[in-house]
Amino acid sequence: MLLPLDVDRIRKDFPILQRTVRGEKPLVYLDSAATSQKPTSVLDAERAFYETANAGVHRGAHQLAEEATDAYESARRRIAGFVGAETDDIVFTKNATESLNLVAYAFSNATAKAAHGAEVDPRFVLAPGDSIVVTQMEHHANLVPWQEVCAKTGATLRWIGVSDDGRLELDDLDSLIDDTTRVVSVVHQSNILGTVNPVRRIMDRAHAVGALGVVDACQSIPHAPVDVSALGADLVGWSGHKMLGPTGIGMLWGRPEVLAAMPPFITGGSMIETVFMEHSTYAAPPKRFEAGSPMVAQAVGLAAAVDYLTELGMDRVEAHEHALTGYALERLADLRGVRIIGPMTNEDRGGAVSFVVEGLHPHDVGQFLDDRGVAVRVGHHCAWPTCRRFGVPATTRLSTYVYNDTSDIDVAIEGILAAQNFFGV
Amino acid sequence: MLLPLDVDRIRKDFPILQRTVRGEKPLVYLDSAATSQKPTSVLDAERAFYETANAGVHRGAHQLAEEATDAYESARRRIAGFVGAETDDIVFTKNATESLNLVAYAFSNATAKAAHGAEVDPRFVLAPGDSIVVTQMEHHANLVPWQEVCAKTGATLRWIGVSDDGRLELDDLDSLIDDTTRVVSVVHQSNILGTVNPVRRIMDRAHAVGALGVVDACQSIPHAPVDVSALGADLVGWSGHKMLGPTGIGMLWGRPEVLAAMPPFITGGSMIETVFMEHSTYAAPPKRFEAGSPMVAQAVGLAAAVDYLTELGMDRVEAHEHALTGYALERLADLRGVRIIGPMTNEDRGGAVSFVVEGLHPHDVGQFLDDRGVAVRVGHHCAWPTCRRFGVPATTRLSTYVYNDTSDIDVAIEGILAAQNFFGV
Amino acid sequence: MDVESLYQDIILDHYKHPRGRSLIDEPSGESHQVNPTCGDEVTVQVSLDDDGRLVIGYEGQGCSISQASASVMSEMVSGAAPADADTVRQAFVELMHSKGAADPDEEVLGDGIAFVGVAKYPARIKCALLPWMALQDAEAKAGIGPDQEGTSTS
Amino acid sequence: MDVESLYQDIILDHYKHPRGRSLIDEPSGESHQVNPTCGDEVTVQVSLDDDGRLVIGYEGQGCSISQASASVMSEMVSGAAPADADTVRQAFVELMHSKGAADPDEEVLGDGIAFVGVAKYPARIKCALLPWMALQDAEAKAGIGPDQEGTSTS
Ligand SMILES: Cc1ncc(COP(=O)(O)O)c(C=O)c1O
Ligand SMILES: Cc1ncc(COP(=O)(O)O)c(C=O)c1O
Repeated sequence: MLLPLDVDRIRKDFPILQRTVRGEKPLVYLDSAATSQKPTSVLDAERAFYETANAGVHRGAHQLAEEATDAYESARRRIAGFVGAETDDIVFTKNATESLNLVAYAFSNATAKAAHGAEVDPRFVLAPGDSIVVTQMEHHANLVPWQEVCAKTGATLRWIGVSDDGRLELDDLDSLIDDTTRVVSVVHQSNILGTVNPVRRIMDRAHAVGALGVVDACQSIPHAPVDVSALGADLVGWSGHKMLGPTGIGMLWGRPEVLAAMPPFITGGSMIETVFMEHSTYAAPPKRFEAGSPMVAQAVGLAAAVDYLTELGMDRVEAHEHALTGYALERLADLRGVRIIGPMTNEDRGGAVSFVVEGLHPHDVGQFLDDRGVAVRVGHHCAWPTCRRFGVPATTRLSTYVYNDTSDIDVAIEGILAAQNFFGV
Repeated sequence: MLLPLDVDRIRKDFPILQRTVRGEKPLVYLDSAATSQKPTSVLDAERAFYETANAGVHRGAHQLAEEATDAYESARRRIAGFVGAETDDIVFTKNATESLNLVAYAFSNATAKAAHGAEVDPRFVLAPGDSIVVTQMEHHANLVPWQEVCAKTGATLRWIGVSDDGRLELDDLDSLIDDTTRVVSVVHQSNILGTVNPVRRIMDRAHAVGALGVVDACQSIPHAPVDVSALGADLVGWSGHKMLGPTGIGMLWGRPEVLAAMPPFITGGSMIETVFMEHSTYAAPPKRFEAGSPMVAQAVGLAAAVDYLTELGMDRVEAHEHALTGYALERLADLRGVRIIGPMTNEDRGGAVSFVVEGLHPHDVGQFLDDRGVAVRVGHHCAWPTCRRFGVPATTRLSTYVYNDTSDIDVAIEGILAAQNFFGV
Repeated sequence: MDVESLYQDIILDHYKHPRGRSLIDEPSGESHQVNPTCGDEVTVQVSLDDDGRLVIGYEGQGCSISQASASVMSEMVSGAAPADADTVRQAFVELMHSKGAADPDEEVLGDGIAFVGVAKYPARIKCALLPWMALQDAEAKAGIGPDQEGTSTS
Repeated sequence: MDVESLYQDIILDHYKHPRGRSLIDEPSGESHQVNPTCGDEVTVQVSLDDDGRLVIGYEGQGCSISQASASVMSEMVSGAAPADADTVRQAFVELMHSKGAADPDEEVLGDGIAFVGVAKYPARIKCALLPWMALQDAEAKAGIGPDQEGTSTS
């Protein structure tokens, strides 16, 4: 099978892919939906920052501080450009989870402040009777924060159901998202099912009832060209470590008007305008949301990652993974006793392929794959309610990226067969 | 002057200190209170992690995931050991600012949840009439979050004043911290004044009235041996980047009983026990407070930093900086028109030395230092109310670390003289 | 190190043919334990018979390791005096933390010795320990302890 | 690149002898701007005289660059038509973003050309721009704009 990316060449850029595991077996990394591996250029960029420019950003008047600030802000510019955003509409966080919490806390913070007489944007003030809408395929990061908001404000959580073939049930969208709805937050591409959701349609419905729209783009931005402003959302969160970048950095994009209306989340240095003992005022976004010493080296590393991805071409990255996913779906469908959890076809679908094997627990499947050097994830993938929806305690998930080819899938398939054979199922 | 540390040898471990600035001038880095530089061993540890073990932690069943989890948890163990803590009492955050917000949000979250009928630990539920006590020398990171808690709960903020020589005014401690006080949060070592505060005494008073005690140890843990459990506090926060570690990692230590009583802050994956669409339950600390993919490489890098510091010996680090601080204080005191903002003597004092020069704005002083290759910080150092207390808009601050010696101070002194000369003051 | 050292025959046998897997009437203590990483679940119930010996009920779903461990646990401690059960539990916990280097005592652990290979796979240790944690918790809830008056006859 | 290229004599002169530094009575617009990094502050007030020309008041505290810039600003735009003041302001902003590579036009900028060296020091650009941002904001609050009917006589 001829793939759009030259995997042999790409693999040379990833030192970890040269290593062996479990007694000299070449590493077959099929766990990129959990976290991706990092090319040398990312590691070099981080290191070069520390070795030449490291200093506090936005605060010092010396040359290092200038260079560090420049490195940080140039990283923001390149990362913004990668998703078609304006530089100042990108907020750096530690991960997507913080990004989504930042949004959720805008609601609970505004509600609490309003109750004590502060003037806040009424869009963020919730009360019993209000509803928040998510889906049944959310990662915990886009579910638990909203449960917390409900617990703190009395609002009610609703969710869009998932069909047997892993698609959102949108027939009753107009009744689910109604006049009571204040915010709708949905995952763009499911990390467990692989489904790519029609977020534009859902965001449009949110806006039709005056609700704010949020998209969790953790699994889409790393794998396909995404223009955040074209999703129809007000706010979009994602992580750097899943897109070849370092651990410890995430992003939140927001429409400038919405960001400007949001109260701060984490407060402290760098996010203020003036501070008195009695009260403080806050800087404009993105700084308002970046309290404390930021993840500077991580931003620099992530900028190198988006440069790397840009050079590969996100169109080609998407096509590559589409081809691989098709291959994986076909090979899995051929196996006896294997049930795919999620769409069986390759339409509107990304490269996270979950499955269960009749008579075998995913942990045991994963162990056999591991024994062959194949790294996959087993468990509920932080989407436990989705597992329940499909009546499975957990799944085994293969997930691909730019450094995978069909031979990786082949090794995984052999591992599944070996597990079936060993357990006699 | 014979210093306890062999600075020439140490400087070889810090690649950035080999560089020049502003036209071939050797870098004189006196801005470690903002952020410290990183030794090669830290950069190597981070890189080795990415090149050999990077994977999702606590989630995968494959060899890489095991190694990554092991690297992360072993880092926690070493960092805990460095401050005399039990491993599980250390929570990783992105910086000290997040650590302090995590604590502050325990109060506002518990208060909001209690208002909607949830069962929460009553120690964290605030109401009008309750007071929160900080000091007039807090970094914004330990002031603004408490202002926010007050705005959300109706509690009142009080503060311990600062005397002309930069010490806390503790005479009226017993009336400031009274029956209404629910939490007392104070900085261990001021980042602007250099003052080391008698936190034990303040924490004891907090406990005497049944309040919780919090210490901001951002500037103490990097510079002296600190046993967090001996401070008398319930919770202690600090950052990694100020102690030779990477950007993007902070710590919160808590007494296990207190951590266990605290509601979560950022919620999502990895911090849960079970998740249903309707509700979730939470993991025990420290995981409860570590939602999302963590700062794994940063934890690994920071562990290498504490190993480096341990090898130097924190006693010697303290003695070294004490000697340097004494030298800086003496040399500055000799200068005409220079006023030290903070204690003039070297007792209970760390190596952040702030000053103003008569007739010169700190920005202009900083510029002259920068011109000579000296990196210092000018501004309010995220302690704006402290500047106001001393009637100055800003200060120039020298701050030292293990790689500084007296010659660094000498270059800075020459720069001050040059500025005075140039401006004719 | 290979996967066969993990899945010893004894484990597979307990997995496929779990011993004593059912719940009991009116347990004096019950504990439901979950492994949040993978969703493995096990419920363990305890009470004491007239001789002060343990009566165990259990149920669960999950991987071969957690379910086989529950079966072995039930076999080893059903009918045992609480103090003896505690000795077995402690030996099992110790085995799991041995990194696979232990030489477990079959006298104490019975079929539990088959889990020695599990200790080499950190992600699976939690699976193996799950029923034993449930046992400890259920006993605590029932007020059954090794040092408790009248409960230990050994 | 050295510190003298930053602190040209014109800047020092304006710093030590600020021109027109005082507040005015009944301004039609006023803006207080702060540089949160260093605490530099400047207040700029505007109104129009009977000929539609700018009357400027200001006050401030801060470093030599911010205070000299306020003095130059006041000198350049006091008595100017709003549209002309806007041209100066835009030229100054452009100069500040030139990274020190610009060849500023003295015709337009007057003493403002002395700030060319500031553009090489990113941390100081904010200082130099502070009074000009305050001017723009004060004008906006006063409803004075370059395109505004009757306000521009050029
Ligand atoms: C005393 C003190 N507290 C809190 C902080 C905040 O630390 P960070 O910026 O790493 O969150 C700092 C450093 O900036 C500090 O010096
Ligand atoms: C869809 C989705 N949302 C949110 C997250 C949370 O991302 P992070 O763990 O980087 O915060 C993940 C990844 O774990 C994800 O796949």
